[in-house]
Amino acid sequence: MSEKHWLFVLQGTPYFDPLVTSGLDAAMAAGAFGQKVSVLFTGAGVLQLLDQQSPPVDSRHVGKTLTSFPLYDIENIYVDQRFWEPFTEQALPLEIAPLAPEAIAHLIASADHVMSF
Amino acid sequence: MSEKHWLFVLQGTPYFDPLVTSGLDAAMAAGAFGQKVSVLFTGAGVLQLLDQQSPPVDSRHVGKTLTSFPLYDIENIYVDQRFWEPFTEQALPLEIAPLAPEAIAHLIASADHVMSF
Amino acid sequence: MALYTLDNPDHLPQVAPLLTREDALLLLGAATTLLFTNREQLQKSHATIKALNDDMMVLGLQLDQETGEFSASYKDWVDLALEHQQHVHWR
Amino acid sequence: MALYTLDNPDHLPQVAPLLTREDALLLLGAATTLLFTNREQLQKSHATIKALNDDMMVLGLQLDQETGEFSASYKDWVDLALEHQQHVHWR
Amino acid sequence: MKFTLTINSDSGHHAPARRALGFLRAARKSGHDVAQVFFYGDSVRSALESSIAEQWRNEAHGIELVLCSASADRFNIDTPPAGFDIAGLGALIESGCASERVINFV
Amino acid sequence: MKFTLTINSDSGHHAPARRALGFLRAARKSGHDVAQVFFYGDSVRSALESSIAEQWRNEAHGIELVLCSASADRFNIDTPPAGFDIAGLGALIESGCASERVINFV
Repeated sequence: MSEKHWLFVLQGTPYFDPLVTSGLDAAMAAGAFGQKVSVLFTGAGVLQLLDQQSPPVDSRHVGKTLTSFPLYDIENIYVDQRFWEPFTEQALPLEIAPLAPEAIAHLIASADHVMSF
Repeated sequence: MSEKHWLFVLQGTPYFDPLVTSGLDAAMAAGAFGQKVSVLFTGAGVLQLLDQQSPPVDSRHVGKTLTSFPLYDIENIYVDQRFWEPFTEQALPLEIAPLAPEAIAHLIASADHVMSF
Repeated sequence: MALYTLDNPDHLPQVAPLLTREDALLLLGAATTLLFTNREQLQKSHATIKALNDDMMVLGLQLDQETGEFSASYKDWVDLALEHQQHVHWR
Repeated sequence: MALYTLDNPDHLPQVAPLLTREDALLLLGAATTLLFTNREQLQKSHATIKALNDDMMVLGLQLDQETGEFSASYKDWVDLALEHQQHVHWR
Repeated sequence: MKFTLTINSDSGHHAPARRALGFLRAARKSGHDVAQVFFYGDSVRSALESSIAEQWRNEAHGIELVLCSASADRFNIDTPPAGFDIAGLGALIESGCASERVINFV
Repeated sequence: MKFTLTINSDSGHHAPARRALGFLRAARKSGHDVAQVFFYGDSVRSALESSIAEQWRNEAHGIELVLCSASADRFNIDTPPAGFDIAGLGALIESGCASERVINFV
């Protein structure tokens, strides 16, 4: 398989939106198959980056899944600073780069394929 | 069965939101069971009041369902004027009373039970 | 008179103009983030404003001294429902 | 460079600041109502703005002379996809 | 006070059903009467998932758990799970008429 | 040009699948190649509804119609409908790597 740059744009509220786990699984699969992977959290998706989540019974822990991203060679983790600002103090222990809109436009332009969840 | 005043608050985009037909069915059932029924369209729900809808295959025609409301003795049909204003010229042939926020608050206060879809 | 619940934070501007002094607004799910993004607006409201603590815990939203007053348990929700004749869910 | 699609009209303010002159925005579903509620803002955008005609017909939204220029068929969508390397769906 | 609860949808991870359960438990703990829980639309499907049906059954004592018949038809449900009934919207209207409060979980 | 299409959800009345079909037909009419349609998440369930599966089969000639295996598991789908395959996310990544464009229908 050749290598492309895949950007995952994750927009869903964790534990209240079924697309959240789909997006995380797809990003991890791309990493596992040797692709270059970037992940951008935006809109309500920034909530996925909160520490101290308490998943309901039967739900996968989104925060713990994210802290395993480095194991899948996913190391470019970005957050849309417009939505992240009120929550910065409650962040997961993970290296997260906040981006302004112009930087987001550049990130998108740098990808081969974008996957939206 | 005793008679109560039921207000249905319909907020969904027709043909793109599964709650739309649930809301219409519930309102018609309340009418059929002799209840006093009022219906308020608000938010994206005002789109249910557009004439000239073209339902996708297998979808019930929302506009035609609404024009049958008088058969179920549903005669109080209101629309939130904040959302309706851009679409007034494209309305179904149905008597629809536009309400300002204060009038909506009064309508809600006049109901025994409110059902939200 | 009415208890409103709100799920979608984008729809606060839809519901806010309907609220009177006697109404209550209970924030659910993603709308509980409004305590962090729109706190001043909520604090100025004449209506009773609460946020379902259970949903905030699921999301990992930590209350501080200023947001603590907004926290509502399921028992509080039941009490709000007793005090208000109508329940309107705003999606 | 990128083709954006947008479904939720409330999220236009999220996506608008990302659009450059070379980008395109295709409105889908409920977001096609933006042609009626936010026409001026859309007309001022430097990006290409279109709305999926098929979704507008489903809803019963009638185009007039001013909105007609925005209308896009599925073939237009394919052409937009050819002209733009990335496709970003904004929910 | 007498309540009727309706679960109108099944948005992600069963949030409406989860909240309805939380409300039901708190209401009964405070000595109130929940006459009926009416499952409508997509929520009918989630009521069939065994872990959820089990939670409802544990609380069901003295409460009608009703799956909407039109919704059940749509999902090809002929036989309701133990503890649940299938009935039309009339059952909801009737319960609402006998209740001081109707609370929607959407 | 070569496309991979993904259907990531099944929001009301199958809108994502409906748009994907419209896009697919227009792309092929313009002489483009759609290598794969990948059904992911809830969209896997809608692909099983006979009227929808039928529409896809009518267009399927020369295209892989793939149901995501993890999603199929979740809905207890062992055997795919005629014309469809079940495969993992790797099949999507592989098709994307061989395509100039990946379009998401969400």
